[in-house]
Amino acid sequence: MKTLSLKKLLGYVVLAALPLLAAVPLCAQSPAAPAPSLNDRVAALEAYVQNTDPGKALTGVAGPGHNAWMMTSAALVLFMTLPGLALFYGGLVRRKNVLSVLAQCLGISGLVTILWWAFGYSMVFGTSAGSPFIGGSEFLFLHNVTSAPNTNYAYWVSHNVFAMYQLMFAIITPALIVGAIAERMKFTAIMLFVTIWMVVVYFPLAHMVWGATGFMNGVWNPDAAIRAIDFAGGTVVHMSSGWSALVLAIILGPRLGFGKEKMAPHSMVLCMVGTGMLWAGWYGFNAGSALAADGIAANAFMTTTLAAAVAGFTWGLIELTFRGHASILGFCSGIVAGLVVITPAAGFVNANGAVIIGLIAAVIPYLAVTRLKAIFKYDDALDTFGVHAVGGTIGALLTGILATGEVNSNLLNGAAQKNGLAKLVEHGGLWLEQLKAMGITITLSVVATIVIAFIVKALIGLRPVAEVERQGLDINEHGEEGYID
Amino acid sequence: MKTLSLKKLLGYVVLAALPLLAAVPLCAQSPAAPAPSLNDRVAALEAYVQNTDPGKALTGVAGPGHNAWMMTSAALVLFMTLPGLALFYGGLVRRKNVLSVLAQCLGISGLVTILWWAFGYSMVFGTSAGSPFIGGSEFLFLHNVTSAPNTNYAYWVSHNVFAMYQLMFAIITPALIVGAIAERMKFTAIMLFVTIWMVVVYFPLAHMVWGATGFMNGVWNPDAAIRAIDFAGGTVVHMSSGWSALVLAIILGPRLGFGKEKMAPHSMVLCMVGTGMLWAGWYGFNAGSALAADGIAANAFMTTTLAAAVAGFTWGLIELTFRGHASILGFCSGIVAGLVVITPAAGFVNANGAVIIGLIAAVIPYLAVTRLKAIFKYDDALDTFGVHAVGGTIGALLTGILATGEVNSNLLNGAAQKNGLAKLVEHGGLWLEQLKAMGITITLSVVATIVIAFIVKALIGLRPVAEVERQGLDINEHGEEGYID
Amino acid sequence: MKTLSLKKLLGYVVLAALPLLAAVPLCAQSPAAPAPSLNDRVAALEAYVQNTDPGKALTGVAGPGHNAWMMTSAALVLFMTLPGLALFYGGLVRRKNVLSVLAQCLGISGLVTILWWAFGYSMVFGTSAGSPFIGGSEFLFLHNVTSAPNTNYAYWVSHNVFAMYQLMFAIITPALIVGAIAERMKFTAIMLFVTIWMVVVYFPLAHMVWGATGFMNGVWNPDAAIRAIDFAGGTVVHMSSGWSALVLAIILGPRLGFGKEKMAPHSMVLCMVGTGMLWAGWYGFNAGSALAADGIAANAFMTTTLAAAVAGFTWGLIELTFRGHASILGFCSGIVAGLVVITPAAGFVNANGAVIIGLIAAVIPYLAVTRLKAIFKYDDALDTFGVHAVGGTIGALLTGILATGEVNSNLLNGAAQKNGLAKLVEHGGLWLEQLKAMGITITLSVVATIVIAFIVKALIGLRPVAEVERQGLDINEHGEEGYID
Amino acid sequence: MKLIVAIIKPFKLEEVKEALSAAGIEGMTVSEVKGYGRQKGHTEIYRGSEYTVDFLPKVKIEIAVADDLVAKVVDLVVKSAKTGKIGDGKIFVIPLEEVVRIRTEERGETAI
Amino acid sequence: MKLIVAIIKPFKLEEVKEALSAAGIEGMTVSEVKGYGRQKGHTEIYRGSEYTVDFLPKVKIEIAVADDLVAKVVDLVVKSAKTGKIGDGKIFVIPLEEVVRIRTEERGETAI
Amino acid sequence: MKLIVAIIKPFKLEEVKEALSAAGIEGMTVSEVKGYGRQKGHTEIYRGSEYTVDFLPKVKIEIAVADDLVAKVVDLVVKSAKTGKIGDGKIFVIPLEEVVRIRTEERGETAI
Ligand SMILES: Nc1ncnc2c1ncn2[C@@H]1O[C@H](COP(=O)(O)OP(=O)(O)O)[C@@H](O)[C@H]1O
Ligand SMILES: Nc1ncnc2c1ncn2[C@@H]1O[C@H](COP(=O)(O)OP(=O)(O)O)[C@@H](O)[C@H]1O
Ligand SMILES: Nc1ncnc2c1ncn2[C@@H]1O[C@H](COP(=O)(O)OP(=O)(O)O)[C@@H](O)[C@H]1O
Repeated sequence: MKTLSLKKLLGYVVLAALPLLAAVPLCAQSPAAPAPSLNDRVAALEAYVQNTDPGKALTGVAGPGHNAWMMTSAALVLFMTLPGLALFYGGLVRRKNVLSVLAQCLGISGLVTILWWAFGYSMVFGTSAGSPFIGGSEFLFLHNVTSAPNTNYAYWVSHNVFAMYQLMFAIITPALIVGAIAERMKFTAIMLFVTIWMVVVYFPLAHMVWGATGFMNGVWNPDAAIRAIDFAGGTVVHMSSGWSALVLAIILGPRLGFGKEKMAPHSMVLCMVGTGMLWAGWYGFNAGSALAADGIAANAFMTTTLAAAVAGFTWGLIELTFRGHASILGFCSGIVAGLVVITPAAGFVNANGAVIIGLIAAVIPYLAVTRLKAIFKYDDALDTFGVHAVGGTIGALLTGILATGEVNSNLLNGAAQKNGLAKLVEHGGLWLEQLKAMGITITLSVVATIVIAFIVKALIGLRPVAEVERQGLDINEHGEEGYID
Repeated sequence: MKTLSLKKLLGYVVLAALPLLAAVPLCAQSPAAPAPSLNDRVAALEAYVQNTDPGKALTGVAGPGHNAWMMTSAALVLFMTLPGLALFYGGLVRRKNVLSVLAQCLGISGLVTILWWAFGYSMVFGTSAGSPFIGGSEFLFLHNVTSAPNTNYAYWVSHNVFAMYQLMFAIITPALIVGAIAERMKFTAIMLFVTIWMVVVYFPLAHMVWGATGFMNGVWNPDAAIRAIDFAGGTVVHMSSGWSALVLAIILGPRLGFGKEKMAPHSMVLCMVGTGMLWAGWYGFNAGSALAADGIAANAFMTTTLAAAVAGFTWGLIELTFRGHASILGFCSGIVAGLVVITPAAGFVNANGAVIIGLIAAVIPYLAVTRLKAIFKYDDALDTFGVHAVGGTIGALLTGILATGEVNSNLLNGAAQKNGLAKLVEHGGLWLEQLKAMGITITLSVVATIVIAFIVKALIGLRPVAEVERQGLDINEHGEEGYID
Repeated sequence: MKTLSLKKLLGYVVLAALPLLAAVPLCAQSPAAPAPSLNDRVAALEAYVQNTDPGKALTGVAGPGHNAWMMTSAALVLFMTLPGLALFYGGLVRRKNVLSVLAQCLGISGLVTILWWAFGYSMVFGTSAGSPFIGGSEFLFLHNVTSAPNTNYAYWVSHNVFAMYQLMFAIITPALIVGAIAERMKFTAIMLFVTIWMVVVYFPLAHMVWGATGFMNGVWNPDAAIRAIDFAGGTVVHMSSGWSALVLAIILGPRLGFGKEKMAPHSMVLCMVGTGMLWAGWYGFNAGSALAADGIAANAFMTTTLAAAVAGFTWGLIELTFRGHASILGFCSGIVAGLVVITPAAGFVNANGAVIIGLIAAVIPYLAVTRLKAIFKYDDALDTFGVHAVGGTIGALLTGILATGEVNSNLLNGAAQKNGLAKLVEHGGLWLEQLKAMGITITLSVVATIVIAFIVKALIGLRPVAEVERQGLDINEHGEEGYID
Repeated sequence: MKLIVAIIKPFKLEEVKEALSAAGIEGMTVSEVKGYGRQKGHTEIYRGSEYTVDFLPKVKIEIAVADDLVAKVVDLVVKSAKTGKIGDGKIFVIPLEEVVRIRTEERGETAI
Repeated sequence: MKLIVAIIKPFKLEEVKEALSAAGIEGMTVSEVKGYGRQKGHTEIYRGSEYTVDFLPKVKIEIAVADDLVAKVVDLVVKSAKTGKIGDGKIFVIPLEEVVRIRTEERGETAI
Repeated sequence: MKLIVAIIKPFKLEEVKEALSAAGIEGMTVSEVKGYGRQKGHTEIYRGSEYTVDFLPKVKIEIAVADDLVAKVVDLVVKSAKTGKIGDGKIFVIPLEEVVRIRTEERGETAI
């Protein structure tokens, strides 16, 4: 189904490509609407302050405060990947592989941007296909993506800023996968895997969850078949990457010497720096997901802070209690886990909900990375599964339990009214919809990853030769050393 | 007095805790006020642009531009601690202790967030106690802290964003103390010390200086007993941490081998990276303290830039002149000193005031860290006293001398009128009020720190055993190494 | 010519200096205009949203959304230099010289700030001289630079924020030069060179390109002799620094052992971290150059993202194809090159224009740093010429070809109408004006650099003694080591 | 007594260590070195400039042993460090006139 | 001549250096090494996985001395490096057939 | 066989390496060390506190050679490492009783 509509779309792309490469007319600021009444004009200005529909005046204009926040947020989310995630992961690998991790993050950011420009954005946020599983072709090559807002998604944010903001999510998601397969996969194989994975998994999934006509977009799609909610990407970003990462890691097999040789992080300092950048950047990720500098963003800002801090401190406390000392990696893991788990909930829960989420975000992922991994002996090198898949999964579920209309009226009005989400939020049962969304996400991720992995293996192979892995990927795959004394 | 009202408050906390843990109703956006006139509505919109009272319309709504700036600022101030300050300090310790510094910053950020959520914020910014020394209980567990502005503090910023912004200050303050006691204090002892210190020193002091009913809040409290001013935390943040740091460092005693062994910074590169992050983050700290993206913020942005740059360059010049070369640590120390000294003045002085402050901020702290320390032989490991206490103290005084109503009308109108601050600003004498505020800050910090230090010592001891300190805190206290080749 | 009007100005400075050092009155927020009509007031509010002239109401007030974005942007651009560029360059030198690069960036930031405060800003953005080559004296010592907007440049941004934002450009430009002369120039010589260079090259050039009365300010000066356009500094920042860097590198001569000894980067990790910071910071640089959070900023945000990503990925691909592996340095070089080339075009081209620019930005600088340098054997240590001069030059030209009024109406209205730029944009020929601007920039940079270099050489000498260079600049010039194990 | 100095491939260290302690050799001193020899290095290209890295990372192990243990220890090291590929490294045997254990001031074989 | 090789605890380096130069020993070469021996290491746990670090940081000092100084130097090192706790380290004495000072090409004891 | 140990100035490594391989010496082991000697170090001042760095970075080269090559190798090292300035370093010649090539288990001179 997904792959089908994808083939169709790839059709468009080829056809569309050449003509479209010619400069496409954009419109920076549309002319003011034909003489609206003073009252309409004031209403439009109030709409700007309250982030509602401008109505008869100021149409086609972005609002400074909202645009400012969304540009800041987009920059923050890019910063999460480059250098944030790159450092967080780079510090956790052995010295001989640090550059390979950086290269993977750099390569992915370039690759995904090109896909996004060509057809990715259109596949996710277009509507011309009128499909719950895939967007449309109206935005191929960012055609029609101007500085005027796309009111399907945000009344007061420039469409091109929105597109770039969403691009940053599309970049970090596959970059997260890198953590599970670190130190043992060929650079070219990763690039090929990611290319297919974006088209088959991420773009359709993102449309289903966030697209205006999305299959499980409970908040914004009046006709959503599944009335699920995902504020900033628990399913789309963390579950999809985390579950795919586990499968890929298993197919790849463990690193040479896994379980025998010492594979301790070569620089906890880099790891901690990355964590700090991730935390700060995550404000763009979560509070930015309000797509405005409004009260929902404000609430997400608070819940993000509380969950991250509580989870980090709790993880440290657990270590202190059961192991005698709190480690840097413990604090960092907890902080990231807290941020992951609050992600789908950030704009839907209140302060106490965030604290509860923070506590759970420390306990369960802690068990996942220490016990679960030990039991099943898979080599999830940097714990992408333990933190992102497990965390994202808990988060999606907890969101269904803790979400409250009091912090986000969108859960009670508009589309939520029509598709019945409002009722679920008020009288319970949302968690069931969340389970459905989780099921779809896991199934799609796991099945697709198996298929893609074997395709890539067949085409160019997944792993470098043993000698290369022994000496390290840096000098062999990238011709450089991380550090030279 | 303080401790008394504290005990009472801790009473509330226990009582309040359980019921409050249930999800607390928050309100994302309050409904528009009952049909205000067109004129009122326009006035409210103008109030948004000018950051004044919305009056009859748009009440209970945050303004996008201001909210955007305050979320950005809050993220910037968090970034100052994680990873900014952690790197600045981490680079200055020996390789074997780098992680201990990071752990202390990470632990403090989690711990303080939990205190802040539970009762800290309420103790500082509440008013229900009607006391000049302590806030109230209305915001325990961030109860009533919604996305609607708390007009006691900011007309157009969401209350929850304000609370998170102020949290970041509460986090970095105790983290500054870490610099003086680096490389020789037990992690658990630091956590316990900070817990008590926040309750006894920071929360009351912050209320006195910034609370709406605060004892020495000259700008906003019409009934302030002391008409002092502190724009972004010269007393609350830098003096309190700096003076407490000195006392704690003396009680702890010097590091093993202090004065004999080489204790040079293990990575000036990390230190410089941290400095850059601190500088950028400080814009959130100082310009953010306007609690709006208005002209006062703009002025603070300028003065912060000038003071940091001038102080950094001057410190370098002093070294070049008297030692033959300008060092990285010199530039970094100067920049941080400049930022510290301008902190209480940022929103109150003009460009030339900032340049003067920058000059003094280089000369005096330079003497403090090179001469003073040499004379008294205390082991202020990373110069928290020399830079933050001395710098904060000079800053508070200079603010009293250089503050001008021309850049900040709040010094002349409103509360400043009633409590007489305006007169002091116009006809001089403000410096005397500043001296009083400084006296209270130093007394509280010093006395409380002595008491707390001995309590902690009695309960769990302050220092690790010699062998642990020799080998380094990283492997012994945190079970990790900073770098593995 | 330039130097003449400069001499005159230096005259003013001396005269103006003393009296002006006395605190200068600033005005935080000017009082509302005398009773404008309701319609005027609404129009002013709409002007805020659309970033146009407030007209009769809200004059002298900054707009929150725009101010917020410009403060954020200014912080981002500072972050590009400290620590961004410092790390990017610092990672590329040998371990023994890493601190010297950091010291140069730190020293320059302090030095330039002082020049900017004293007369630099006035020389660039003043108009009192009524000259196309030099600003005026009205803003000496930031006199008259208040929180009220300077409507010559931005309707809704505080003048002092604008001045600080532009300062950050003045800081990074000379810092870029450091890359070409790394590892072999005396710290004091660099400081002296930069001081003269700023006065002779940067300040006049920046006025010509961006000053309201500027010689080649096609977009804003109705009387511009050359109707060239430069959105964020292709000529002013990258060409001027890049070409000067080449000349200075040649005059200095190569590093000892150049071509013989291994001079590989000591830390590709630092280099990559710097790249990430540069990319994120560049949003402040390019999108901030709209001087508002409007649709033009939004478009610049998009084009910046696309160009950086495409160029980075393409550079990597080229390496992969012709050398067998994509290197970190390749990705980083491509990203920076893409950012450089899009700089003059960011607010003038559309998405597809940006992608084309990204492609070219990878290919040509790649050839410049690999072939050109090999052929001519100059020691452009960190490729400032290959990336910034070459990139900036291509960018200026491509801007002339790809600029379109559809994304930026300023190319068709106002000043552009009067001086005929509009016609050039619509019917072609702009590239010719661009060539003129490029010619002037190169000539000024090259000639001035030769003169200044020999002056500095005569006064204090350019290079340290061989033994110092051998042992490394860090311990000898700065008395510190980068890392201590 | 002899000082046995072995230059081996880094990733073989664990194996060698285990082989030795299994055989009751309880002490050794290890350091990171760079080796130059028959084994070819790789080339690194940074933008324009190309560098051949002919010094390869190796690990040096120093083991003081009583004379009668020399043969056995050399043997153990060879077996556990060998991959058969070029670059496996070398073992040097150096005469040792005295050994002192600092802690106890013991001398000779008992100090080992 | 002999080459005296001492493996000591890192924080003892300063003391040893001072003891030696006080006694007129003006030259030595120092390197960082990892020691394996009776002294137990610590355990590091990174999330799931646990590593015992049995190679401990030590400092290796090499001192070339004339035969008549050997006893004295060994003695000085023992005294200044000793803590009495396990892991204090070892001293090895190796025969030295020739010493050359590169700068002057002097040979033998005068080159030391 | 002898083990020739040379302590030289870091930036001289390349020259020495080339001189040796030019003369057919195909193998050596190199490590970074810190040297203490007549050559004066520099002073580092961090804010208040001042440190004299008297351990200077040096490079240690170990070369195992057959007896008949000793003189030649020593000579080559001296020539290529010499700057004539204080701190050029030292060469030590140590007896070598056995050499083993791990890969082939060859022994003696053929193993070098
Ligand atoms: N003559 C020598 N003196 C000292 N070390 C040597 C000598 N020859 C080789 N080595 C060391 O042994 C290592 C392996 O030697 P190499 O010739 O590369 O492989 P193999 O030992 O398998 O022939 C080198 O990297 C170097 O460290
Ligand atoms: N047989 C040996 N050969 C080489 N070095 C050794 C040997 N035994 C011990 N060492 C070195 O001496 C150090 C201290 O030895 P250890 O047994 O731990 O304590 P002690 O010397 O007090 O008995 C070890 O860490 C190691 O570096
Ligand atoms: N007695 C010694 N034992 C071991 N190494 C020595 C000795 N004397 C000097 N060295 C090494 O030789 C290096 C150079 O010696 P130094 O006295 O500084 O200069 P020079 O060799 O020119 O007299 C020292 O840094 C040290 O590494």
